[in-house]
Amino acid sequence: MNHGIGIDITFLSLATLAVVTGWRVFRTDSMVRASFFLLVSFIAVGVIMILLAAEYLGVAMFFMMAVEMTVMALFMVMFMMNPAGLNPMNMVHQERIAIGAGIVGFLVLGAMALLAAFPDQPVSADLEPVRSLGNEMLGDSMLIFESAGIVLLTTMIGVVVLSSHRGRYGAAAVGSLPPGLEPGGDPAGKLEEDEEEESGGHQHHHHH
Amino acid sequence: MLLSELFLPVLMVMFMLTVGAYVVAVLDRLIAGAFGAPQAGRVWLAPMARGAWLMTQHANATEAPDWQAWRLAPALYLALAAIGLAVVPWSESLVATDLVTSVVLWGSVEALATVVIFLHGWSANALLALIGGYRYVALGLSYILISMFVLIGVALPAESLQFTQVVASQEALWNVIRQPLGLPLFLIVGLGMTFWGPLNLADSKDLAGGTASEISGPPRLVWDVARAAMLVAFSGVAASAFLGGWMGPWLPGPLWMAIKMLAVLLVLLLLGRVLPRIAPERCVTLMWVVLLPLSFIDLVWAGIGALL
Amino acid sequence: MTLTTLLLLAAALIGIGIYGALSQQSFVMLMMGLELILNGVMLAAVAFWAFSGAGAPEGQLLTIIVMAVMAIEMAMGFALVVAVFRGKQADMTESLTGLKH
Amino acid sequence: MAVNWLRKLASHKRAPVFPVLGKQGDKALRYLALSPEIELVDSPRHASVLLIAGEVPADRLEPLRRVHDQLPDPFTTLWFRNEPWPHLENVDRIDDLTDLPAALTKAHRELMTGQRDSGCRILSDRPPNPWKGEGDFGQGGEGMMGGVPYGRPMAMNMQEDISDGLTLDSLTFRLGPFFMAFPPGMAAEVTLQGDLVQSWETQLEPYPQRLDAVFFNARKHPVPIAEIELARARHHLQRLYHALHLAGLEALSLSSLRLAHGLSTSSTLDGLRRRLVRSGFFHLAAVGGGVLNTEQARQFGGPAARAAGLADDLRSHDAGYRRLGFSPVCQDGGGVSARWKQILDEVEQSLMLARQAERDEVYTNDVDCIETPRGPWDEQPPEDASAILDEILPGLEWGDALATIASLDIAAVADRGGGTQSPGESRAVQGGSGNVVK
Repeated sequence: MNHGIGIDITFLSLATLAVVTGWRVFRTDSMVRASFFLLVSFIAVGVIMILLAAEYLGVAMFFMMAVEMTVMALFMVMFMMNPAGLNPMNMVHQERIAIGAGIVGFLVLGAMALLAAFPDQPVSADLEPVRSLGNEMLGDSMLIFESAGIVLLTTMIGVVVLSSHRGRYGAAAVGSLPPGLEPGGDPAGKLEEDEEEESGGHQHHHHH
Repeated sequence: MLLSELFLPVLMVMFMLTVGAYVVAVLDRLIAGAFGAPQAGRVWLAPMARGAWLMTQHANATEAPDWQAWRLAPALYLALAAIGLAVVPWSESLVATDLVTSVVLWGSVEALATVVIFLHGWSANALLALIGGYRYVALGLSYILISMFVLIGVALPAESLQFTQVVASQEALWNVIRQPLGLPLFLIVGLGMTFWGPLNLADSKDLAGGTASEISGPPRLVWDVARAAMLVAFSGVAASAFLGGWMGPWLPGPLWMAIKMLAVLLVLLLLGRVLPRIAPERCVTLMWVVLLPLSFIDLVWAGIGALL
Repeated sequence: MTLTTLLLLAAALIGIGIYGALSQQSFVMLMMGLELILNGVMLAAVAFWAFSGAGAPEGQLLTIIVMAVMAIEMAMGFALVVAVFRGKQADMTESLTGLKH
Repeated sequence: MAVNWLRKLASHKRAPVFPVLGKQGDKALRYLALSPEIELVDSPRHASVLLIAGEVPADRLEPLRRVHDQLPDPFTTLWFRNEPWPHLENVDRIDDLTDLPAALTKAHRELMTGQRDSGCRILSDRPPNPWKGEGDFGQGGEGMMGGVPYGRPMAMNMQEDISDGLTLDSLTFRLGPFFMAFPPGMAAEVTLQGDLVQSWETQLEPYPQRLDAVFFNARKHPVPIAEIELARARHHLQRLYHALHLAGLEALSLSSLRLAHGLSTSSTLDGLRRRLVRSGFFHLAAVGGGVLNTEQARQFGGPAARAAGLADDLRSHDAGYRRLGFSPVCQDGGGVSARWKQILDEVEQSLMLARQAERDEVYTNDVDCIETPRGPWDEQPPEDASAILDEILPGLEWGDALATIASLDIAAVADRGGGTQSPGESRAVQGGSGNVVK
């Protein structure tokens, strides 16, 4: 594939942007900012896809990820006690193992990229990527595409069931108790008097 | 090559941005005056005086805002409006970026607008601004969905996701007649995504300006210009998707396009002055229970039309 | 912009994603790690499609499927977060020591 | 050079004014709303002139200082019927309402052209608690969760869920006493979950309002019914202005205000009512929230009670009104839209009564118990009812809660009268609107 120096410069800056913002996701105190860093990383990758002539996929990446990350940020604000990161935090576990695994993953995959010989068959210039994708999705691979749709529908139903306030046998949260702020401590948030109110409903055994 | 591929489109978009925002400001004042708002001074001067005032005013601070996001959000919204203006075709050849997937690109502008508006409200670290941001996210999703279905409807007869093709497909019959539900639904989306008039729930009066309640000076100027420019971009998209874009007898294409955009703008600004702000809860119900099913019907209608 | 540079970029994104998914205590941050891995995967798929696959449409289809997988992962993840949060007022992986309590 | 040119252009802008309402300051607000050269803004960040209208009680001075410091540079203040703080330099005091718009415009012009220096800050620009980390990772609290980091409570959900099961972190804050959607002087502590009001505690009661002098005269001697009914209608229309302004119906709110200013026995409400119904105000904006139950409605009295279906009106005991065939109008429902329908009906009824009474020259009869627009006044004037908000607002969305507040006339009635509308004021208004019938 022939392209000018302009494309190379654009690619390099986008690649740097994608990696740096991807890294910042786990290095910022604010969880809202983290989700928007992730969004920037996705957008950079989306623009690279457009440079690669996958015009539909790149643009689809923008709107898919914009919606996903908005939802994510909203969840951060709704559930996190410190979404803005005004109080610095360090909520990590097994960090050394994780760093090791990350580096090993990068090295193995990078070695594959450098050492393996891949066939050199670039996209021909007269291919219309959007049309070809459309023909594939609603032609030969229609079954796969439709199954993805069915799975998404199933997910929606499952998610509503999981997150619904009321379960089949009464309120979903009956009998559960928040964990302590320190191991073995008193429950955080909701207090014991919740337990008495839950006597109706279903016969569930409490193990506290 | 660099000149024709980069500089000219950028210049064109900048020109439309400035002129468009100015036209919106003047039109809105004229309409307000017609409805009995007290008028002082010359209408054509008022937007410029306001701009100058905001330029001389200092940008204020709140306690511990997210500075980057707070300052960037108005600029990003302006950038999104610019992207929107860039995909609007003024004639068969006069279009800033003739991307093959420009319809989807407009869809992603709408989705990213949600992000930017939320960011603007959230980053101020102020209460009323945050509520404004919350509200927009709660509603933005339904705007995106409705807009997506309506736009797929216009892409079907064109057999393309390109706005120039969409306009070309309306040679015989404009989409506003071919798909009668499309334009009204799309106009509501437009009011929603620029949070204008009855759907101004993000920057509303009851939040003392919502996401914009804590900004002053140049950032506020950028934010206001961006909202107006987004309205212009939207009217351009609506005119291309439903009113046959540059097509029309006698006059040259770009002129027809300008006339149609002005017509859409007028309708939007009139609606903004006539209707009260809709209560958020009622608005959510309206979007999901009434308008979204209507957009399904619109899509089915378009599909049947494409099959016949 | 060659296949190798693209794959290196994808490898870097996947590496960061693995680190995030393994190290974060918060569910939502953990999900962000997973998303970053999938981001790298999608980029690799498109890169192969553009440089090695001669534009075979299945390459693009794979990316679409990965996007669907991401959406499913997000939705299920958030449902779990909501369910756990309601019961325990927390979103830490450590608080899920048992299935019910 | 360029800067001069910019500043000159900026001075042509309508003066952006943030009004801080002291006692009886709302009159100035309504006057300025019809002044073409003044732009009233909702947030101090959007203003360059701070107008302190009326006397501000001592317990609201601290908030006033904070509002003063929130205006972005360059800014100035103007004091209306209130003595400026001594340390403020080069600020004016205005006592005559008709001079106010010109003075505000002048202040803005001078500020923009550099003839007047920007005001200086009063409070120190420091956070109330230092942002200094103590913990291992720089965090301000004791642990990762909980504690009071940097002296600021963490948003932790400690409240029962009242909506759809999606329990969110709740957000507690204080608003007022100069928030534009509250009655003047009111302040409240609110806890929100998302934009749903979880709890509401009124902390400062709104200032007592001074009704038109005719109501006080009516407590002393019989007064013409035409006069008292016009004053009543004017009061309601002025409240309608605030509600419509809040609902985003700018044009209609101004016509309501113009109607109020130029009200006479030949005025009609038909045009306003028709436009209001057509705009969809009752279907889109004023939804059914904020319902008063019978007990609350009885306690509240006045139009709010009649909107809830209680046909209590002291006017029906008055011989003068009985001669005119008066019977109270009622609504059922008791919510926001019922209250506004009631207000419209009462304004119409008042105008009709005023017409009849003027023709037949009817006077009121009872002097010891009269019906004010706020409610019945037999032994004591109507009292402050802001405590009722604590009961009815929880569970409403923020916008609905504010619409409910706007629809309730909660302020007490002051013992002393506020004087009738001065002729100068109404003349100035007639000149501006051009559609006054007299």
